[in-house]
Amino acid sequence: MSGSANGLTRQQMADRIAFEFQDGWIVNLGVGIPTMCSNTDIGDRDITYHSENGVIGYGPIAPAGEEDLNLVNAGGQNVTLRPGAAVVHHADSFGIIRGGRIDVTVMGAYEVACNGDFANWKITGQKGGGIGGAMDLAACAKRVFIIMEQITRSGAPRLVAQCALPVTARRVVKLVATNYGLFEPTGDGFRLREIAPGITLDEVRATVGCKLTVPDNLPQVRLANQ
Amino acid sequence: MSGSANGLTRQQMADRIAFEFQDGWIVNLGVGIPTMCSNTDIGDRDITYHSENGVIGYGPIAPAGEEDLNLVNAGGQNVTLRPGAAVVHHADSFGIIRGGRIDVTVMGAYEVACNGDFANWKITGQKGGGIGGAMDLAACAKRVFIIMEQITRSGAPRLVAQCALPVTARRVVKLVATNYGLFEPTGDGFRLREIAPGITLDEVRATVGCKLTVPDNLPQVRLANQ
Amino acid sequence: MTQKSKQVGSFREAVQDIPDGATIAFGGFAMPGVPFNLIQALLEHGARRLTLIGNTTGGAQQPRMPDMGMLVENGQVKKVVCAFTASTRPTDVLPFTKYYESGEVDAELVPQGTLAERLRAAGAGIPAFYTPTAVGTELAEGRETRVIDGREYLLEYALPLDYAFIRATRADTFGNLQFHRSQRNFAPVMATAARVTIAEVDEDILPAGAIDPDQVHTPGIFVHRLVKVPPPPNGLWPTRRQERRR
Amino acid sequence: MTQKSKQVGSFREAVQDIPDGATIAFGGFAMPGVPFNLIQALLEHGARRLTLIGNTTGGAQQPRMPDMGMLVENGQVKKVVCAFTASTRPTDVLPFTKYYESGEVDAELVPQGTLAERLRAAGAGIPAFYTPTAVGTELAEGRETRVIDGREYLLEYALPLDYAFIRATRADTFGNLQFHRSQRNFAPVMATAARVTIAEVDEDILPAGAIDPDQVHTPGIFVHRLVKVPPPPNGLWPTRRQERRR
Repeated sequence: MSGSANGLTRQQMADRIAFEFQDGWIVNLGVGIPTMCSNTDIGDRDITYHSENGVIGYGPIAPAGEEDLNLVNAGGQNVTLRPGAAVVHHADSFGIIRGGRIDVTVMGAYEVACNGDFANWKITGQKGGGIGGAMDLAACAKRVFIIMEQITRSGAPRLVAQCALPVTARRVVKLVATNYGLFEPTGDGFRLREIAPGITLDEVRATVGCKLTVPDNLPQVRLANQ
Repeated sequence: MSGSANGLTRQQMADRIAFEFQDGWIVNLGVGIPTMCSNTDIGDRDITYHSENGVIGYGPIAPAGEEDLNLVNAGGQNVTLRPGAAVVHHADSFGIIRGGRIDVTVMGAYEVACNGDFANWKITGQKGGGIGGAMDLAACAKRVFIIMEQITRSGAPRLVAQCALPVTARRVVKLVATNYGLFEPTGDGFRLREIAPGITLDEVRATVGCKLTVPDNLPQVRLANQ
Repeated sequence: MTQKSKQVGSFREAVQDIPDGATIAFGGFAMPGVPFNLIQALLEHGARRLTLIGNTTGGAQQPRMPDMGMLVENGQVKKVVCAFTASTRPTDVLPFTKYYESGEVDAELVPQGTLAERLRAAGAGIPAFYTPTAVGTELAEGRETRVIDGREYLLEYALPLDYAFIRATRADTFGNLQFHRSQRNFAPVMATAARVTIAEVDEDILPAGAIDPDQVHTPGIFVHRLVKVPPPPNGLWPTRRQERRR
Repeated sequence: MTQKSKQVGSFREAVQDIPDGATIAFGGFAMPGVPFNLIQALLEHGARRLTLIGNTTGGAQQPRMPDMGMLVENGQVKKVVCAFTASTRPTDVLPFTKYYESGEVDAELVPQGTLAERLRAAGAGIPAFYTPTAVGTELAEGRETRVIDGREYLLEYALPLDYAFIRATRADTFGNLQFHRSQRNFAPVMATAARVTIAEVDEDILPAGAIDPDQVHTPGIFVHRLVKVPPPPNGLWPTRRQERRR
């Protein structure tokens, strides 16, 4: 897949979320764009990346030819380990998640509602779904951050008043990065914290499906670590 | 403590119980006389001894001077490991117990009732008690075997119609070895399976606190492996 | 004390007693830990009306390796219990989907952590437990919940197994296992949950005592049969990952 | 990514922030795994109204080493939660007993497996679970039970900790721990249940990366402070066991 035609690229969305990571955090990155957060330069902050399959402290994707075929992240990509890594089994790994040790989980979503509900496991009309670890992570991580495109392929908003799709968890999303900007659910709407370069406020307003709050001095999306 | 003045010695009681162990069994031995079962020669039957503290596959007591001070059995004695041993943590160790993997647990007791109830954790009038792993083992092992003296220090029966002391578990005891013989709870009494050398049937009858069934050809307690 | 080795000579022999109607879990998360060779043997064995448990039904990657979906396609499966019964990508249709949508096969969709914990509970003699996961979702509809210290939890039951098929890197004759990196994943809890655990093993089976007791990942008391995986092409091994074409 | 070492310079420093009223668990089963040095530091620190959790209250062996009973004798304890609050030998009276019988200290007696599982549950985000242990006994009187598949089970709740004091053989600066043999016992589950885990360590603290990730017993994310135990007589070490005189 290529980057978005409008606003931030996929890597820029991941970068913006990664800039929020604080020193010492334990971070779980979901499949897709979220995994790109581990590519972001966030200076000397020490982050421990946790994967559902029990890998604690993984590092960058393994260079081609140097993969350990028995070592993957949540997306099935062959990763490396950083010094101090540890491996546990699946029940212990989800014990870490349910036990509240994950400072932030970053996931993709189909929809995020202004009360913090979000949906990312089941499509309308589909029988079955793909939950994976999303419900455990969403219910139990200290923070849920979402990265998704601003609108669906058919142009409908993904930031909505309430989810039309079955939710993954309720009232948990704290921050959303889209290609249009950075948003916070406020309960009755979204607050636009930062806007993507090249995107107009009208474009944002037209693509949010509920109330939008915009601060007086709206900054552009921060694209470098500081 | 010395052996019993009457009938079987402590080691003989342990031996008799150990002769019941079948090839391939996983066996948990409680503190006191039961730990002596691991001294018994039961031929080439392969037994895995499990201890509550997570040691799977321990062997004899370590010779003096060769103790590993970080390796003990349930009684706190420094033991050895046999080839194929493994160590797990306490929650996993009791997962093994509750999960039904223990073929037999051998324990001491104050009293055993004819319905299979037994008591071994709290003395009359005492505040508090010593449960340890006894309730988990008694509730979950496939079989509970008891080793105890036939009578209390004051001469009262320990094989009783019902327990006067708070029970450890209900309806679980399958076999009891005392210094007087080998007994099975039958629901409404005990069946005497074998009698100790030097003990008369009258002595047994006088020291069982409920109905006693005695087979026509009562054998003596088997004292050697066969 | 004479220990008998748990090694058996072939995958076929390892699965030969599996009856119709058995409940079998497969270890594995993406490629690591999937018991490809045992699944292949089960395809050849032909047992039917199986209930299969694992993270996914498979088929999302190329090259396709033996997976739950193939057993479904082979008509051997009554029901699957998985954390994924469909892809999260709308354009990506799993091989399993058409059998599920047609009603030929039933499925129970379980959050991954709940799946792992239900297996762990079965192995640890815990018949049921409460979890915050899935509260407020479609999965909790009509189910029993309980408020504890002001938070709502869902009641979940243990998931016991007849058989666990797992893959390990190293084993001794007593069945003690070690896994390499994320090969471990579900295997240890599945082994505790199963009546019979069968492990395919990457390396030659070692004599008992060759693995440090402190470094055993799954104790041999949970493992009943071991099969050494032969080198390719006779044995199946994880490959480099390629995204499935869509 | 700059990792800071979790090693602190002294036992005193490791326990200095422990407030009155804290809930603290001590690892250990018989001698192995008991954090003698941290208990000694807590005796000197003087925090009061503590709730202490561990297998026993101590005092059953000679030579007597720092134990829960000494903190009781020192007036620092409100309540203990243990699998033994008395000896099973009528003639063997624990040091703890007179404080318990006089009502100075409260106690909760918990079967050992239930104790381990309640700690594990606290660490694993499971607020409550069912267990067959103690059904039909005095401990179950007045408590909630549930019949599942025809068997009766007791409801038990998670037991979360403020602090866990544990002892390990080996650690790296990130806090990854390895235990030797039965030194492991309760330590891994206590570490997961605690907000803050403090480990006393037998060997010199290793650089991060020195322990094989497959062989870590307790991941460093659960461990917050490490103290190297000095050689005797400055550090306290397990000794050969002698039965207590009675």
